[in-house]
Amino acid sequence: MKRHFNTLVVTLKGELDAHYAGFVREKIDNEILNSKVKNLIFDFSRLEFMDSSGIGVIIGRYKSIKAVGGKVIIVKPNRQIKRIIDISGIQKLIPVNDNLDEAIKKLL
Amino acid sequence: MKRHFNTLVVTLKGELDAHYAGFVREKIDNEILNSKVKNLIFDFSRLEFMDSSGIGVIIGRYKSIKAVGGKVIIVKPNRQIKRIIDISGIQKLIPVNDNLDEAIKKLL
Amino acid sequence: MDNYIKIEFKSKGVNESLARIVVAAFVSRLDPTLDELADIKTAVSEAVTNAIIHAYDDEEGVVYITCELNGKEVKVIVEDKGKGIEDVKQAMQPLFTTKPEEERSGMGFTVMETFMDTLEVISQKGKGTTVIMTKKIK
Amino acid sequence: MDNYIKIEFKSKGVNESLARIVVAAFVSRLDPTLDELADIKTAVSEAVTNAIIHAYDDEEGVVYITCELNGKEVKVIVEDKGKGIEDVKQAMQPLFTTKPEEERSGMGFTVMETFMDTLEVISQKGKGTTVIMTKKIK
Ligand SMILES: Nc1ncnc2c1ncn2[C@@H]1O[C@H](COP(=O)(O)OP(=O)(O)O)[C@@H](O)[C@H]1O
Ligand SMILES: Nc1ncnc2c1ncn2[C@@H]1O[C@H](COP(=O)(O)OP(=O)(O)O)[C@@H](O)[C@H]1O
Repeated sequence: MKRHFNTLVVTLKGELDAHYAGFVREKIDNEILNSKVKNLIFDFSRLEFMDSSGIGVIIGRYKSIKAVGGKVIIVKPNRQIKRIIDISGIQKLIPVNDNLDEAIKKLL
Repeated sequence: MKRHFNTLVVTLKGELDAHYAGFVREKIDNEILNSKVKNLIFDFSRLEFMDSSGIGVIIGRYKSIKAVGGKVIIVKPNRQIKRIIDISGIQKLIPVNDNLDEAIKKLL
Repeated sequence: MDNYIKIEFKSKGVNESLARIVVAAFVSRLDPTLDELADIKTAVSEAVTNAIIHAYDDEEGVVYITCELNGKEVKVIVEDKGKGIEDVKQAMQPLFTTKPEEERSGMGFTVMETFMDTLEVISQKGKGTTVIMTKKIK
Repeated sequence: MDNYIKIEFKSKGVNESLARIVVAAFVSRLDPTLDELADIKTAVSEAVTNAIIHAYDDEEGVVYITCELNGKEVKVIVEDKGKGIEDVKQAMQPLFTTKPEEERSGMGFTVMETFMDTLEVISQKGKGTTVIMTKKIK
């Protein structure tokens, strides 16, 4: 996890399933609570796999970020993760971007 | 498989177990039969795994190469394969070398 | 049936990835595309997650997976002996979940349906749930 | 027992690699060294190969593997319902093999013994063979 001003970039690695979701959730929520985070970027460039548990994680964080008037962006999901995102419909609420730097700039 | 004069270099990839052993055996024996092969080098630099089925393959080829007065050399086994070779005792009959070019030169 | 594998393991979250690895390794011999393999892995992940999270709540149970290959068809059966589903039709609706507090999205069955060719869910209250999915490798 | 996995598959050569993948994936959560993991994979490969090649000859049977984790100890049980071993002590001798014509080296049991901490072989003629191996991860 990295901060760019008030934007938190969460870079996930490996496989985001129900088992890993609890851990990820806690980590992000702690960071949101403890420092002034307004916007959140999920950097999925190194995430290999995600099932619908990941959708729960994304929507949960989207709600709390939205509550403080911030924005959420998803960066570089692979094809499998893109399909999960498409099925869930969350791309209607959360933009999907192919470039991390661009995403960060958008939120500055 | 590559030929260097009368030396056949067999480069194995992946995992040499009983299932793969039959295939490897046939390939090598065909080559030995069909062309004037005197010496044989097992290039294990790209072999990731071998169980005792591989020992059977090596000893079988060693016997037929020895029958024509040739030599067999094993090149670059990884640690796991090295252990299997050590347990089997075949390193007393068949030299293990860490460099393919050196092995080829030895047999010229 | 050409070949099959059965696996059985405890309903622990740490075993979810194992289920995916086993099924993917087994199916890969049909030479699927990366997308087909990802689809099957994802569907298996959803079914196994449900067995771990919903079927046994926080108690420990056992999850059973059978994977069969018939020609170019893959059949995956995920079974639990957990609490069962009262209304299967309702459970299969997109966004329906009984565990919103754990941030379940209610998209599990929808993902299985979308990624596989067929999906059948058989469940009996108090007895357990069986999910049967098939997919043809092109 | 902390965790376990059971797998069952047809006695086909193509399934040997699957057995190794499953056990390795399961054991890897104990954080073994690469050498320890390779040792276990190799021992499993030997036991499964024997079940496929010796137990059922050319007929088709079923191979069962159980892998248990107890603290830092791994226990692997490989079982078949094949023809069994008449003289287990003799079978376990280095270089002893009943299939020299298939270029078996007779080193399977020796490898299992060397790579694992303990090895137990239980067999009954006509009933099948069970190989029980354990290894402590350091
Ligand atoms: N194996 C199961 N045992 C008991 N209930 C289940 C099982 N699988 C699914 N369910 C029920 O069906 C609902 C919908 O499942 P699903 O579409 O996968 O969404 P989610 O897992 O996100 O809740 C679950 O919330 C649960 O109530
Ligand atoms: N599961 C089994 N069922 C029947 N016979 C077996 C089994 N495992 C081993 N054997 C017998 O024990 C012998 C020695 O086995 P092993 O040391 O693994 O050497 P190899 O497999 O190279 O023959 C085999 O040749 C076979 O006769």
